[in-house]
This record gives sequence, structure tokens and C-alpha cells, in this order.
Amino acid sequence: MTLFRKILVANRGEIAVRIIRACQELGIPTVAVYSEADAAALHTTLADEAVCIGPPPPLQSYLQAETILAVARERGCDAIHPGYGFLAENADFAAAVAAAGLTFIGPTAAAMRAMGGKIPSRQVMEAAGVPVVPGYHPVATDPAAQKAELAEASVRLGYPIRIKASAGGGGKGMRVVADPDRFIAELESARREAQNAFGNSTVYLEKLIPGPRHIEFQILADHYGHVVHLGERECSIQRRHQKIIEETPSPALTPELRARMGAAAVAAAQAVGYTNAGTVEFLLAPDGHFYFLEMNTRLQVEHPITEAVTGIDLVKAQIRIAAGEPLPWRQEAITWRGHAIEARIYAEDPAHRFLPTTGRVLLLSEPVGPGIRVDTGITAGDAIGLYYDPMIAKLICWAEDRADAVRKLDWALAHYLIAGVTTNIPFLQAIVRHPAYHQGMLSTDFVERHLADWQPPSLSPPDEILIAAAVADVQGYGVISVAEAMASGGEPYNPWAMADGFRLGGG
Amino acid sequence: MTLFRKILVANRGEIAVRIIRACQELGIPTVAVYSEADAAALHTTLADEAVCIGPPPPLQSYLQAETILAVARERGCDAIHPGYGFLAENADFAAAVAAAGLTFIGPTAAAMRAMGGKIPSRQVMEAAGVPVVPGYHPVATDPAAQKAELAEASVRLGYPIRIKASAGGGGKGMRVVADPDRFIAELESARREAQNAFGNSTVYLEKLIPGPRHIEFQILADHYGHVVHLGERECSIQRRHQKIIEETPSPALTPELRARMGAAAVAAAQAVGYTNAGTVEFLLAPDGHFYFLEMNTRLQVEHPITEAVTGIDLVKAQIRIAAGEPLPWRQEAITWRGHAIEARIYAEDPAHRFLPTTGRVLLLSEPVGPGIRVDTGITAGDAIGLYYDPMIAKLICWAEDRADAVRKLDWALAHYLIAGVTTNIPFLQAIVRHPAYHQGMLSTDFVERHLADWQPPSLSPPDEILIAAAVADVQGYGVISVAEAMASGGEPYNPWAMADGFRLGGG
Amino acid sequence: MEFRYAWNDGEATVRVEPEAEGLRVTISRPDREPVTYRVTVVRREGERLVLTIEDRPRVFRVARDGKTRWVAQDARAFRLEPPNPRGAQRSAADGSLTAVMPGKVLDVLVQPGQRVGAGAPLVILEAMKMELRITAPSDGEVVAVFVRAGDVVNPGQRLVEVR
Amino acid sequence: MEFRYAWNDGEATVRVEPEAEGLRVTISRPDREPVTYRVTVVRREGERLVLTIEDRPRVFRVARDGKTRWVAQDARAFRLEPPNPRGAQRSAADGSLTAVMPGKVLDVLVQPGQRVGAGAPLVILEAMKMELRITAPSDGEVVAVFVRAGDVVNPGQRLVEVR
Repeated sequence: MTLFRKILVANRGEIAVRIIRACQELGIPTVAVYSEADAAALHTTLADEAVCIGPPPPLQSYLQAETILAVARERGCDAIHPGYGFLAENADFAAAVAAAGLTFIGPTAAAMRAMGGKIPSRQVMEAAGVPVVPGYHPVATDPAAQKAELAEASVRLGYPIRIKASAGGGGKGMRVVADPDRFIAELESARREAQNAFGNSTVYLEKLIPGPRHIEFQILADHYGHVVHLGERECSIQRRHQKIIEETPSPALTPELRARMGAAAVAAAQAVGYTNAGTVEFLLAPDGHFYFLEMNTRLQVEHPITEAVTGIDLVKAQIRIAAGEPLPWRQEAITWRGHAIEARIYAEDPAHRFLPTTGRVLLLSEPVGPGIRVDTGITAGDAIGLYYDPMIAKLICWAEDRADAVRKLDWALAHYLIAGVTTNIPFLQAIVRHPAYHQGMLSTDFVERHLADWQPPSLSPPDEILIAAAVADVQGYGVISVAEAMASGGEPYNPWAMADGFRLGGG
Repeated sequence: MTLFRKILVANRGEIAVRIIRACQELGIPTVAVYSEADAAALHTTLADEAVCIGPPPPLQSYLQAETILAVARERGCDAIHPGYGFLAENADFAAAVAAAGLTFIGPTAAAMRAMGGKIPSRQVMEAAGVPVVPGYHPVATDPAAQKAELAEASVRLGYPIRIKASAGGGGKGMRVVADPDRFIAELESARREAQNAFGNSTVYLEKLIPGPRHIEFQILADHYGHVVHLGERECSIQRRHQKIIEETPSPALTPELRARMGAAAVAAAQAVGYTNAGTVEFLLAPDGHFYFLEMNTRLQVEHPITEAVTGIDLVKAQIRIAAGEPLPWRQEAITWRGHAIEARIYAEDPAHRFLPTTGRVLLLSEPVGPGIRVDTGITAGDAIGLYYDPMIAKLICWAEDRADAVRKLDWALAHYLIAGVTTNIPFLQAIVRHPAYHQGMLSTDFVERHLADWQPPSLSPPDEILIAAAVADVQGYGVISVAEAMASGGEPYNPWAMADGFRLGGG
Repeated sequence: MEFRYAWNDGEATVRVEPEAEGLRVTISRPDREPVTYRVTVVRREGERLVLTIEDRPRVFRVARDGKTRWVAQDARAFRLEPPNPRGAQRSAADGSLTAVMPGKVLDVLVQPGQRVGAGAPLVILEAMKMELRITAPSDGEVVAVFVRAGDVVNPGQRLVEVR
Repeated sequence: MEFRYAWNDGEATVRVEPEAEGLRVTISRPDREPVTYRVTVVRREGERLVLTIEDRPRVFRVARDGKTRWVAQDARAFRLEPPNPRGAQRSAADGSLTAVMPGKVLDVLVQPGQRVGAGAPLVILEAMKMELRITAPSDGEVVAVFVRAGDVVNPGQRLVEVR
């Protein structure tokens, strides 16, 4: 009767937590995998079972496809959910899972190969008549020949130009080059980063479209040829090609444009027999033209804003589709209500060029209230390490209209306490309070255009804070180590004697 | 441009927090009032300003209408939100607020007098042709004469019979009497409790309708004669006449019945020129007949489930209506999506006849995730006292359909950690897991019928818990008192010397 | 070091001994042979305690309120008390009815020697603005009354004993 | 007892003295006359500290990480450090570029004596699977290089000095 017997969640952090929760609500037992750094992490303790799969570096744990598949079989799982990142867009892994007789909760390896790589997907879309950003992908396979080929193509396409990694996203392996003299150096750096991040150094070129919006469409496709789109997400607010604030609906889309772009997204999925959840990304130029950018063949970080306005739980939908259920909605039944915005909380220091920060989350208090959702894999006491993505939480606010949603997000950011690790919250607040943001004047260069020189305000602690610090220091911070306790006398003793004045009764 | 200059929130706990948040999102400064017991409470610290209005007993603080009004004037407030309970249904207070030139965020004193008291509201509804539960309200004003009059009427109406307080709700002052010999004793007890809780000992009688559902309709009315209903809430799951689990939509309502009952609710509001938010309560008999029960002329505890399915923020709507804005929706524009359930977390001990518990919340971890909302006024470290309502939180779960919402609630209850104070969470779990609940077979005697003999499972701590307890005791629980610290030496010292091995650089 | 903990209807002794690496923790329950575990303390920060128990990582949250300990794993919390050496005052179960919350005695409805039926009201308390009836858990005889109207009572204080 | 705290660009001395009822707390800042407050400790439980300051209730959350204190009121947290007696290593501002996170030096692009323009890349670090460029904050001359390719660096460790 249940959808699956047991699901292995091949991920960590907030998305692993999100998926485990969905499984638990569906009554499906879960197996978490974790690296040695995550032994006490939320996703590890939340799952019904948890298996350590290696040391902290992802290459030795969360990217260990064979180990993970072996764990799934040993523990009697009949499905694997990859989340996003790590193995989520690894077609070989999807194929291996299927070959082992388990269900990969995502598209088929074939669809992933056709649409996952940025280069093949551009070809598919060109064939389907959907406009793509003018670009060039290398023919040569030898690195030196590729370099020459791309350098020549860059001149033909014209500067400024963008170098992009064929595999993966998140701005890794991406470079904008304005000066032809810098091309080779940037190309090498991009290839190195791409190799490092995705195990694949292939890059391609795209003409830079100035001041565009990033608009993506969520699609769901079942195993019976039925595809629907769930509307758009505008992800124009980025820093270094990393999305930081996403919203839906986009202030820029008319119903007519939404219908056209949605139809293009559905056509893209149909062209490759796509199944499960996917996202088709477009650039929307200021002149109203849109260009296919790439397809993400997985759940997207920013999926919660679509859930908020459509009322559809995308993770549950993924699981149901993977189990062979038909989509229960026709396109006309998908409706959108209100406005949702997501802000990504990163462990990074806005005062120091947004470099990732590490440390231990000592104080944590998340905003709560109607329309506020926080997706996180962090609990107080957790260490923010060097090995994984610095995103520590997603803050999602929904309200009846955009103005209310912006104000709710502003409120929620102001009531989000994270101490012990420096975060980008002040920067998010600066964006949300910017007049251009209020007006919905978004573009992928929003940050460079409006906040290039932004620095976090340097605030002196008020006297009350110093008073509290001193009183806390007078009292100390408690808790001795076991070694100290043991050293202070190994006699059997009664713990209750320590407690305030309590005496055991006689007898 | 803003709706109000400053709003005083005349309440405490979760509803004060809820209202303060809504004001902050609307950009309206707030003044909290607090009793000496609530000096460090969330509502006190969250508001922009906070004023102590007296000692812990409500009669000396939160019911001090004159003091609260004086604070509002001193602090430059132009509106007061009463929340629910305390002064929310006190027509004299509403009149005094208006007379002082401030806005009472709620109905007018006149509408409150017409609909707030249970006895006059029954008369209004009878006149409007809406069926009411057969009952009797006393004519005599002298207590002794009233007693005789009600005793006689009780025989005419037939046993079992219900005694109800004319003012207030929540089961206080309510008694069911099956045996005529117990009538006088129960009447006196009910009058005493009503006097104590509401400052008004008036009670009336109602015939007991066996096995009914409690169905209530949320209405909103603006100052221009426009009234809409926002659908029903089924609040059949009660214990001792205290609602504990509410949901919407009701499994028992057809669209046709919803339309008829909604129309009756709107008619009730229109009959008295009602404004702002209100709730019209009905009993729905197993035979499909419905009876007007009473109208609550205020925001309802369980308002969040209506917010979840309609997408309308009721507190913001209240504020906008009070500021003179017209309702922005026609009835046809109100739509319902998915299913929402609220469970009330009480500080009470299911193992000891649900008596209220007191103590300090030592460990607190609230469930989070898509579709989960927790409204609470409690933070870790707070004392649960004797003076106020034992409800410490409301857990609201929304999902695409009832089955998913029930499972989500089950999940959320299992992941709600409150230690230090015993709560009813195990009892809520027992309800949610009961087959009759799954089937939507609800009635106001659900608990008596299905869980009368329920006892919380007595669980032995597993070995791991005992290991953790002992290790924690070896280490101790830290933090000395300031007196101890001072006594151990008043020399100026450097706190950093305590820290692990840190040494200041020379120079 | 040795600790004893009691709960509703049981108790255990926990012995903690240092080892070369970590701790040996032995748990003795009246109804079972003692069991020994290898334990290491990974981290303790305020209420959060991370251990490995037989090499499996485990996260707990711990708190103390006077003599009471609360220990939670995931969202399940257990309340541990010092064992009561006389085993008395085990509330309700042995017929000794205790106040489980602070309040004021409004009325005492029975006298020593009186026979009462199950469910009969014995004492009326006022607390949290509500009247609470303390009723007989079973048929029996009132053997002692410990309070009178007007008394302020604290949790755990005995009110009436019915046998 | 006297404590000294420093933050980004300031520091203060806090003196705590017991009084008949509660504490006298005096705060001295370099730019201001000392201010004295009457303070009582209402409650301290783990990270939560409740005080009255001049009779006004105030709730704080406090935590320590080695030498660093974090003190929060509402959702605003402040990081307090021990004052640095030499005032050095104030990072970036004085031209001394420090690693703000752990990582590995991939490449050092400059040598002492070299003139660089604002924004010129000086060092490439690898951390969190990303390449991070440390660039010159302003036009100037490289006066010292403290690391070389392959070095593993810790937060606060100096990389390059530009004047």
C-alpha cells in the first residue's frame, strides 16, 4: 500500500532533512547516510536509520556512489532520493541505481544526459525551436585544442562573454570576461574550478545579455507523458552567480508571457521524455525576449516558494511520481495564490568580501509565525565546516501580495538570531530594504548595480549588552569536563546532593 | 499613510505575540502591557515598548481596563487590540476605548452587547429565523429566584441538560447535568466559576443535543455593510468543553450545507450591524440539522486554520477593517485550498486527570517544516504559572488533503519537545492516531466515547537515556550564582584567563 | 561514580568508570542483569550532549530543575527523579491523593471514616481560575484528610487518603 | 571585578560591584564619561540571562566560544573579543590581508616590492570547493608575503601585506 518500502536519502543538510520529513509524513522509513563530520547532524538523527559512509570530504563520502548504493541494498531500501547537488545530476549514478533494481527519485539517466549537461540541452532546445542564448560549445576534446577553439569563438561572439561549466551550477566554474587579454587565464581558472566541483572540466561560452532577469519554470512530469508547469520563480538577485533571493510570481511576467514561457518549459521536458521534477531556466532580457539557459534535472534549492503559492508539496510529488502514480492535476487545476520569497542564509562574512565563515552555531533562534517557513539542517551547537556548501538555512515568507511578503521577509530577517558564525543576514536585509527591490526592479546584476559598495553597518554594542556580558562572565559558563570531574574524586557519590538543598529522606 | 500610529496590545501569551508580529509587518509600532509575572515574556520583549500594569493575577493586571487605557493614551496609541479572553468581549471596555477617541480593534460595544452575551444573541438569531438550541434564560435577577426559575425550566426542557455561562466561553462555568438531584449543586458551582472567570455569574440552560459536531463560521465585516464568511472550522474534539483539536474544512459539510450555514452566519452579523472579525458557532446534529450556539465577537484561538486554507491573514484584516478600509474581497473571491488542523498544547497532565501543570520549560524544540506553524508565547526558560490559561502553544498543520494533514500533525506532535512541564501531547497523539479520527467521525463527545479510559503509556527510559543522564551529572550543570562568584574573591580579574589556553599577546 | 535514577514505576543504578579511552557505563535495573556500555563524550554545550555509545553517535538534550533531571533524545523527553527510599507518596496509585499543581482548597467534601464510591468528589481546588474536583479513584474509605478549606497547597502535597 | 571587551572598532571596560541589593555595573568607554547602572540578576539558565537594569527587565542570550563572547538581545547578536593590546592585525584595514577562513593556498601571484592596483589578485585560496581570490584593497606596494602555494592557512593568518 505504501509508495516505497524504505528510501535512502543520499544527501545532507537542509535538503536531506526536508526529504526525510516528507518520507516520514508519507509513512515511509528512511535511511540517512552521513560523513564523520555529520555524526550528530540533524539529518542523521532525524532519519529512522543512519549509516556512516566516510570521512568529511564529499569525494570520500557523499559522492561515493558505490558505497551509497551498497548501503541502500544492505538496508533493504527500494528507492534513493538524491536531493540536489552531490549525486543528484549524476546520470551514471541514476543508471546504477536503476540497474540495481532500485528506484532513483528523479528523471531517468537518459533524460538527465539529454537535458542535464548544458551543452546537449541547448541543442535539444534549439531543435525544439526555443530561443537559446547565443553561444559556443567546443568540438575538440584535447584541452589545448579546446583552448584555442574557445578563444577564437569568444572573439566571434563578442565581448563581454561568459564562460560556464557544462556540468553543475551555483556559479562554480563560471566567469565573466570583459577583456580578451584575460580570456585564457579565466578559462583555465574556470576549468580548474569545474573539475574540482563537478569532476568535469568541460566549459562552454555564452554571449553576455546585459541586465537580464533569471526566470525559471518548475515542471512535474509523470510516467504517462503528462507534464505540467507550476509557474515561474524569479531568481535575479544573485551574487557571484549564486542565487540569494528568489520569488514567485515574478514582478516582470504578464499572464501571457507566463503561458508562453511555461509552454516552452513543458515542451522542453516532453522533447526528452522527461519524468519527475525539473526546472527550466531562462534569461528574460529587458526587451521582453526570453532565452533558454539550462535545465536542472532535480529538485531546486528554491522549490519552497513554488510550494507556497501552488500548495503542492514538490518532494511528496516527486516520491509519488517515482512510485508510478499519475499526476493528479491538469494544467488548468494548478493555481497560484499570494506571493512567496526565499532568502538564503549563508555562513559568509559580508564585511570580508563574503568569504565563507566557519565556526560553531552557539545561539540560534529562527523566526516563526504565519507564512514563515525555515528549512535548515542546523541545530544550535552544530559546527559549520569547511567541507560543504556554506548555505545554512532557507527563509521562506509567504503573504497575500508582494508588498506584504517583502515586509514579512524584512521582519523575519530582523528576528533571525544566529550567533557564533557570521552570516549574510545584514546583506539580505540591505537588499530587501532597497527601493529598487521594493519596486520589483530586479536583474541579475542587481547587487553589482545597487549594492556594490555596501558594507555592513559597524555597530557598537549598547551598554546593556556589555552589562550582560560582564554578568555572564561573573557567573561563568559552567559545565566541567568529564576528566576534571573524575580527577576531583572517584568516590561513588550522589548527584542529588549537589542540587539546591535537597536531602534524601531517611530509611 | 500607515493604518495606525501605534497599537496597544491588551493581552499576553501567544495571541499577543501574534498581534505584535502582524503590527510589525504592517509597520505599526506596538506597546505591550505585562504583569509582573511576564516581565521577561516573549510578548513583552518583542513589542517596541512594554509597560508593567500590575501583579500577576489578571484582575490586578490584564483585566485592569482603566490602567490599560491610560497606558494607551500616555504612550500615544491610537488603537487597542484586545486579542481573545481578558477584555476582548468586554463591551464596557470597547465603549471606553471609543469614548477616549481611540479605535478598539473589534466590533462596536453595541454589536458586542447584542451578539456577545449568549442570551441576547439567541434572541437575535431567533428573530432572524436561524434555528437555536432549545433553551431557557432566566428572567429573575435575584439569585434565589433565578435558581428556582432555572430548576423548573430544567424539568420542562428535559434532562440531560447543559448549564452555560452567559459571558465567556472555554467551558468555564459550563456543566452537564444528567440527574435532576444534582441540578442545584451544579448550578451553584457553575455560577461561582462564571463569576470568578468573567466577573458575571449569569447562566442559562440549553437542551443537550446528543453526539453533535461543533461547527463555527469565521466572518469578516467592514464599516460599509459588507460581510463575508471565510468558511467553517470544525471544533468537535473537546475535553470538558474545551476545544483541543480543530480543523477545516469539516469532513461533515457538503458545499450546499456550507453555503446555507455561511449565509446564516453572515445574516447574524448583518442583523446587528456587526463589524470586524467574528465567529458564529453552530451545533450540527447527526441528522444534519444545525443550531445557532453563540457568536464570539473577537478573534478566535483557532483562527490560524482559516488563515491556512483561505490565505487571508485575519489579524491584518482586523487591523485594516478597524482603520476603515473596505473588505477587498467579494464572497466569491474567498477560496479554500487544502486542509488545516490545529492542536492545542496544554500544560496539563494526562496521567492525572488533565490537571494543569506548572513548572519551567527547560527544553523546547518546536517542529518545523513546510505546512507547519507554531503559535506560542513561550520560550525556553519560561515559567508556566498558575495565573493564566494553561495553553502554551498552538500547532497548526496544513496539507493538500485531510489524510496528509493528519499525518503531518502526527509527525509534528512526535517531533515537539517540551521538557520541564508535563503537557497533553501524548493525549493529542492518541486522538490523532485513533481510527475514528482518521475517518473524520467527529463529535463533541469524541473523547468520552473513544478515549475515556485512555492513560498515557508509561515508558521506561531506555539505557541510552540513563547513560546521558549520568554523563551530564558527572559534568554538572554549570553556572554559579553571582553571590558565589563574588564571595570567591573580589579581585579584578581577566575573564579571558578562564578560557581554554588563550593567552594575550605581550606589549 | 554511581548514580541512581527513578521514574514513574521503575529505577536504575548507573555506574560511570573512566577507561583508557572514554568511559565504561554500567546500568543495573532490578529486573535485569547489569549491562555495560563503552561511551565517549564528543561534546557538551549547555543542554546539548553528544556521546558515542558503542561507537554509535547519539545526541541528547539534558536539563536539571532542582532534583529533577530531564533527558531527551530526538523529541522524546524522560523525567528522572532521585529514588524515594521509602517508596511512599507514590501518589494516586496507593490511594493517597496529592495536589499535582499549586492551588487553593475551596472545599473538602469528605471526612475520615466516610465511605466513598469511585468518582465521588473529595476536595475542590481552585487553580488557574478553574474549579478542579479531586475525585475518588475507586470505591473505598477515607482514612485521612490532610487539608481544609482555605489552605494553599503545593504540588505533591497530600490532600486525602482513600483505601 | 573588571572586564574588558573589544569589538570591530571599539572597546570598553565594565566594572561589576556587589551592592546591598544586586549589582552596580559601571561602563567606561574611551570616548565617554563612565556610566553606572543598578543591575539585578533575575535568572540565568544556560544561555538565557534575565536581568533588571535600572528596574527594567531585560532578556539576553549569552554564549562563549573560547575567548569570544556572543551576547544577543532580541535577535541582535554582538561579538565581543578580548582587547588586543597592540591593536595590530586589525585585518584588511591596515593593508595586512588575513585569511578569514581555513583553506589551502593555490597560488601566490605577487612578490614583495611589486606595485599593485586596487582589485589586483594577490593570492588564490581554495576553500569550500571554491577558488577565492584575495585582491588588493587599494593601490599600493606589496611589502611582505607570508605564505606560499600549498600552505594550509587558518582564519586570522596573515597572507600578504600591501601598503
